[in-house]
Amino acid sequence: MIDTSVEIAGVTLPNPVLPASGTYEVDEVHAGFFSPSELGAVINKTIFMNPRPGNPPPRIWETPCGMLNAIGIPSEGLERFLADQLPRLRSLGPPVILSIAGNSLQEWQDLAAAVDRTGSVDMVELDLSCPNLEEGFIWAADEAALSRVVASVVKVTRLPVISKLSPNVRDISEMAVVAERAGTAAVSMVNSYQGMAIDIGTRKPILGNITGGLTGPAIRPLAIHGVFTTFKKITVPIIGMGGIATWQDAVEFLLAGATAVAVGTQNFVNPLTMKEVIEGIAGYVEEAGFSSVRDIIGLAQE
Amino acid sequence: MIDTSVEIAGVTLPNPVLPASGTYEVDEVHAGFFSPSELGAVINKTIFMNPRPGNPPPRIWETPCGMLNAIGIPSEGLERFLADQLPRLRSLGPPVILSIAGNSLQEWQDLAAAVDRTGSVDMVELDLSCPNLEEGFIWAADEAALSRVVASVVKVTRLPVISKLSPNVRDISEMAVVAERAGTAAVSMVNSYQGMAIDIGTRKPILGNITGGLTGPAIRPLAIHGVFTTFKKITVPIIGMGGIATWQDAVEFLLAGATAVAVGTQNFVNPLTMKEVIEGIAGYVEEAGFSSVRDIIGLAQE
Amino acid sequence: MGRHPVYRSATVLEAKEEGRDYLDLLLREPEISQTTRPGQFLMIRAWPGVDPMLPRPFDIMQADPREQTLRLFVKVEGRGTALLKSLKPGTEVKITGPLGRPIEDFSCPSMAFLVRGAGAAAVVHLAEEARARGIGVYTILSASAASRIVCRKYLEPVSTELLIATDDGSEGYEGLASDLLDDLLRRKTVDRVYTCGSRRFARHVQRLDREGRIKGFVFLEGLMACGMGDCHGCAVQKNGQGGYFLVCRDGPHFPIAEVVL
Amino acid sequence: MGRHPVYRSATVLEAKEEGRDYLDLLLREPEISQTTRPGQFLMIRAWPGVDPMLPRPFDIMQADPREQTLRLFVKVEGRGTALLKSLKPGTEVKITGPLGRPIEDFSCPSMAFLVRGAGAAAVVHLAEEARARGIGVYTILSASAASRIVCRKYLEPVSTELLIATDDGSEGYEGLASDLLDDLLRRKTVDRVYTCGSRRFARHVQRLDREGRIKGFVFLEGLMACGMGDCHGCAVQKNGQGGYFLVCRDGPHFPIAEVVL
Ligand SMILES: Cc1cc2nc3c(=O)[nH]c(=O)nc-3n(C[C@H](O)[C@H](O)[C@H](O)COP(=O)(O)OP(=O)(O)OC[C@H]3O[C@@H](n4cnc5c(N)ncnc54)[C@H](O)[C@@H]3O)c2cc1C
Ligand SMILES: Cc1cc2nc3c(=O)[nH]c(=O)nc-3n(C[C@H](O)[C@H](O)[C@H](O)COP(=O)(O)OP(=O)(O)OC[C@H]3O[C@@H](n4cnc5c(N)ncnc54)[C@H](O)[C@@H]3O)c2cc1C
Ligand SMILES: Cc1cc2nc3c(=O)[nH]c(=O)nc-3n(C[C@H](O)[C@H](O)[C@H](O)COP(=O)(O)O)c2cc1C
Ligand SMILES: Cc1cc2nc3c(=O)[nH]c(=O)nc-3n(C[C@H](O)[C@H](O)[C@H](O)COP(=O)(O)O)c2cc1C
Ligand code: FES
Ligand code: FES
Repeated sequence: MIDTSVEIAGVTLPNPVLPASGTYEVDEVHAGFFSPSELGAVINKTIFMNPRPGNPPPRIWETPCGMLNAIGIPSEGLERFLADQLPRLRSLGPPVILSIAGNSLQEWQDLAAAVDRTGSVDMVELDLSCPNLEEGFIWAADEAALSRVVASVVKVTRLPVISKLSPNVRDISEMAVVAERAGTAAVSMVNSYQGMAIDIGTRKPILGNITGGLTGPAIRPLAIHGVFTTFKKITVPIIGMGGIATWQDAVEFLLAGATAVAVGTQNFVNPLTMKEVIEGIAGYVEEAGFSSVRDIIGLAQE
Repeated sequence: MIDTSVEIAGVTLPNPVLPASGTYEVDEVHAGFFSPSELGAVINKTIFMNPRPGNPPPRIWETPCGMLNAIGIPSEGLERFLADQLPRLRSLGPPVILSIAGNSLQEWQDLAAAVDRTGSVDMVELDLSCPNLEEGFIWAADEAALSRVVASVVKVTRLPVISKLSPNVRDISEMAVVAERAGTAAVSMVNSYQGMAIDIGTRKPILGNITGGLTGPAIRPLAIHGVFTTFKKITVPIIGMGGIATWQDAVEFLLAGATAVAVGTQNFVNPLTMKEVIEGIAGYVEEAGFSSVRDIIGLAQE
Repeated sequence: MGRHPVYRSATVLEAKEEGRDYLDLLLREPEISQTTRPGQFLMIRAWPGVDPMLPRPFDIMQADPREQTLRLFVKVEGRGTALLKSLKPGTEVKITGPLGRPIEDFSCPSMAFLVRGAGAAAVVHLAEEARARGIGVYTILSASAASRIVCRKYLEPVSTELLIATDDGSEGYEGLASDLLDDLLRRKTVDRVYTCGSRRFARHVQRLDREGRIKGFVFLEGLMACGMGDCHGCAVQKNGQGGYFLVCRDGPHFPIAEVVL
Repeated sequence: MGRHPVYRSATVLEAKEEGRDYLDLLLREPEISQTTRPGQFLMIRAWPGVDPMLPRPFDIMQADPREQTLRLFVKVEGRGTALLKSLKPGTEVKITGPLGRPIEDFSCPSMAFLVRGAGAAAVVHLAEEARARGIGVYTILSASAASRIVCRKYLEPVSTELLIATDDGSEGYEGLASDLLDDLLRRKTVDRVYTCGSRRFARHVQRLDREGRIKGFVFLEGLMACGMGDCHGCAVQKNGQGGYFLVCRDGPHFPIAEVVL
């Protein structure tokens, strides 16, 4: 048997596969698919300090080999989340990553500090990249803003901080460098690409929020490019995602330089995807004659 | 009958549909599909000053609803192009757009001036955005570089200048503003998105050039977003492209704010696409009760 | 625990076109056919490749636990449903289900169904269950014309009374099926009305509900990616209170007073 | 003008599996079947949706202008060819052709074909035409085993001599088909050799060509997007001179001295 574990910022993941934030709830409804204890890590849909309703519908639209979403991150708010959801996440077994997003530096800090205080979380992921907020601001698309958030969060928590980067930039690898300098313990990439669709019947934008984020297999070549170019430039690990639909796709990310991978949109298409990806990666590594998943990380770089 | 003509920088196109540079040769081989005289305009594959061989193979790779290419713009060089190809392009009937790319400011100017001198060209398009050049430099991804090229080309030619913008930037609409300020008469968008793919068998990048450009339906939602956001910010016309496969897709671009549209990758899938798009747009405009294609440009903005 | 949704292969047993727009689809699947309850739906994907990418939601019109079959009734709308129409018996498809909240409350003497087009599919399982429990079932089918009336053969056997209204009068009452409902409510004691397939009828039922004449319920449709509360794509505005329900998780049927139509 | 490639619908007449990996595909199409010449190919797309996106290139193995048919011989490799395998008679597919340079020069007393696997399909039309012109046709088919020998029934009738080599000796010569070629060249006056389907054989023919013993030609394959010189995706390095040929426009067959294998 090969060793499937990987390490991110001192935290050992039993395998390199986790859900992408906002795409798979490890709740009762999902108990019939596979046990969440099989995952490499668990993560929540990004949580804000205060409750938010999310965007008006339509919130999603299918596009060629992908989908647009403008969900707007509905949130029950930190307090209720910590009370109702976190204990369940913690009880599942795998390391717990908590995805948070703030609307101000102060809020980022307050969120991170509160998460730290729970003592039930292994890592915190900063969703710096959702392009759907009414504020229209993408932290990770501005070097100074990105740097400031990461640096101030790092100050208020001992938890390893993962910065989730936006691909809506000139060069995501440069933003990864900025995040690393500011003290991030890992980066995750990519979040969705700004896109939109127009209804030629009504002649209006389809999404309630007008613009949305593109995800799914359509973006995979772009995400692979992001991971590949970033790997050369930073020393902290990368959690790779964007269009993973099969274990082969996940292997592509590992070879490009990702230490772990997240499955997003494909969970909607096939709720067993993550289990299949976990098994497929192990099989590939074994067949290729390696003894550990860690052996294949970044191999395409040479 | 509706009026299908549109105007770009004083040049009247009989209809708003043209090939995207580098994706359809209006030569003898293509004579069996439809007459090039039916096109809104004709355009060459980008020409450089000096002959170039292009990149080593593999140069293309199919991806979900798209393809990567790293052709590297093989070029016969300006001189041979003007002698062998331009007269044929000119003879076809539609306005002639000449796509050029320089490796230095001087070369951009020399190319543009030489093209102007031929007297056989209606507009010149600056391919500022190909991400495949060995030099690794994308003019249109740097505000200063973009501005300088456009401004210097405008100085040496009386021909209307179209700036072909790169989507590999934080916000393509801002780059359009830069190009407009520098004197461009129109912008065309989008060129391909930087991407790559890895062969999990050999564990190496698939393309000879390692990275390539993603095109095809996969990128359409991103391109639509680019056109939609740019339309609000500039007054010069937009030539929209990126993943147009059907007339419905083309209408989406017109509604978003494009004055004309270009078909690229889909020409490889169905060489009749441009003819179908021309007819489809006219049918749509008529059925919707408008009298001119110009009536629907930017309608989704309101 | 058998009620948890599962992701399974199912085999197409029958794919019968009904008119040019409808498809009656019979699938064999041994698990979901046991666990699904009235009011639930499934997601189906029945084509190779990544385009179309997302599975499509359909009500489980009938489930036969002994035969291990599920019956769907599909209106051909776009690309996904066109691909369903080309299915051949023997083909394997992928389904996730049962999804959505089951309808558990049958504590009423009678129910009425006001449905139009393929919306009829949503209430067949419910009508069957109601009838089996001895509850009165009053069914009003609406269509543009006689040839567009669907699911009648499934609803007729379980209906205490089945009424038809067509826009062109080619069968049954010529005019609004909601008139038939009003008339029914005058004639019979009906305390629950389920509606599906027409926003106009839904508004009518909402009005009756608001007036306290019946308790109204509506089956909602809409774009879905996951069908189980993951994507938050299927939001529908809550009435009054603000915020959104998720059609897939909180519905697909709602007390009609609680949603903005 | 009839030689220009056209984009047409064709009807599947027959899609016969040969072994588990091969497909013999007969299409009806009235135009390309008239105009195609030996050495040419077509692009085919036979699935709905945008994924897979690109059409796939295949040699036109046979064309029957009277029956208006085109015959392709397909090795199942990946997604596109798997979809071809599931084609049913009567299905409409889209094809563009004829593509590539026709072979026009038949000024030779005899030709030899050294082909492996589905590579045999590339030379059938050429062999037919050569034979019809009274040119000697020497065919050497190579395969891993007897069960993997394909296109024999198309090549046998038009071959002056047909030789077989299998890796495992289950039929014909046990060993390299290139040995059979060497032997043939000793026995017969053969001045042209066409090879397809094996890089190893191509290298062998290139060597023979370099030594001046024959004039060698190779059919190249490779990824294609357009098939007609638009995309510049199918580049193959020119031998010596630097730069690239396009397989689709300058080939798909090349004088073997001119390309880097
Ligand atoms: C819980 C639930 C249960 C359902 N049960 C049933 C059922 O039992 N029977 C049934 O027939 N249906 C049912 N539906 C509806 C069914 O899911 C849809 O009709 C189906 O998903 C359509 O898929 P499609 O791929 O054919 O259409 P798509 O191509 O996805 O199109 C979907 C809709 O969007 C429109 N559309 C497509 N493209 C565009 C565009 N570019 N611009 C604007 N509009 C566009 C189409 O007209 C169509 O109405 C149910 C839906 C839900 C949510
Ligand atoms: C001019 C010409 C004529 C031809 N004539 C014939 C003919 O007559 N008969 C015939 O059988 N074939 C012929 N071919 C080859 C044929 O076109 C290919 O086998 C076919 O296109 C494969 O399509 P596919 O979709 O099945 O494979 P794809 O899925 O597109 O795969 C193509 C190749 O790439 C490999 N591949 C796929 N995905 C990956 C990945 N992620 N990483 C690495 N490798 C990958 C596959 O193994 C396969 O070999 C011809 C090719 C050309 C250019
Ligand atoms: C419906 C939907 C909701 C999402 N919500 C979140 C979120 O709350 N927080 C976050 O960081 N990313 C969110 N994402 C982005 C994903 O986590 C992931 O980065 C992206 O979808 C790319 O991966 P994929 O192509 O596998 O989906 C969401 C994506 C989708 C499709
Ligand atoms: C094979 C290929 C070659 C291309 N060559 C050029 C080129 O020479 N000059 C240029 O400006 N754009 C070139 N492009 C970009 C297209 O003109 C177009 O901007 C892009 O493909 C997006 O449109 P599409 O999605 O319809 O293909 C090329 C694209 C492809 C796929
Ligand atoms: S469809 Fe995904 S939450 Fe309802
Ligand atoms: S396949 Fe496009 S140029 Fe050859």
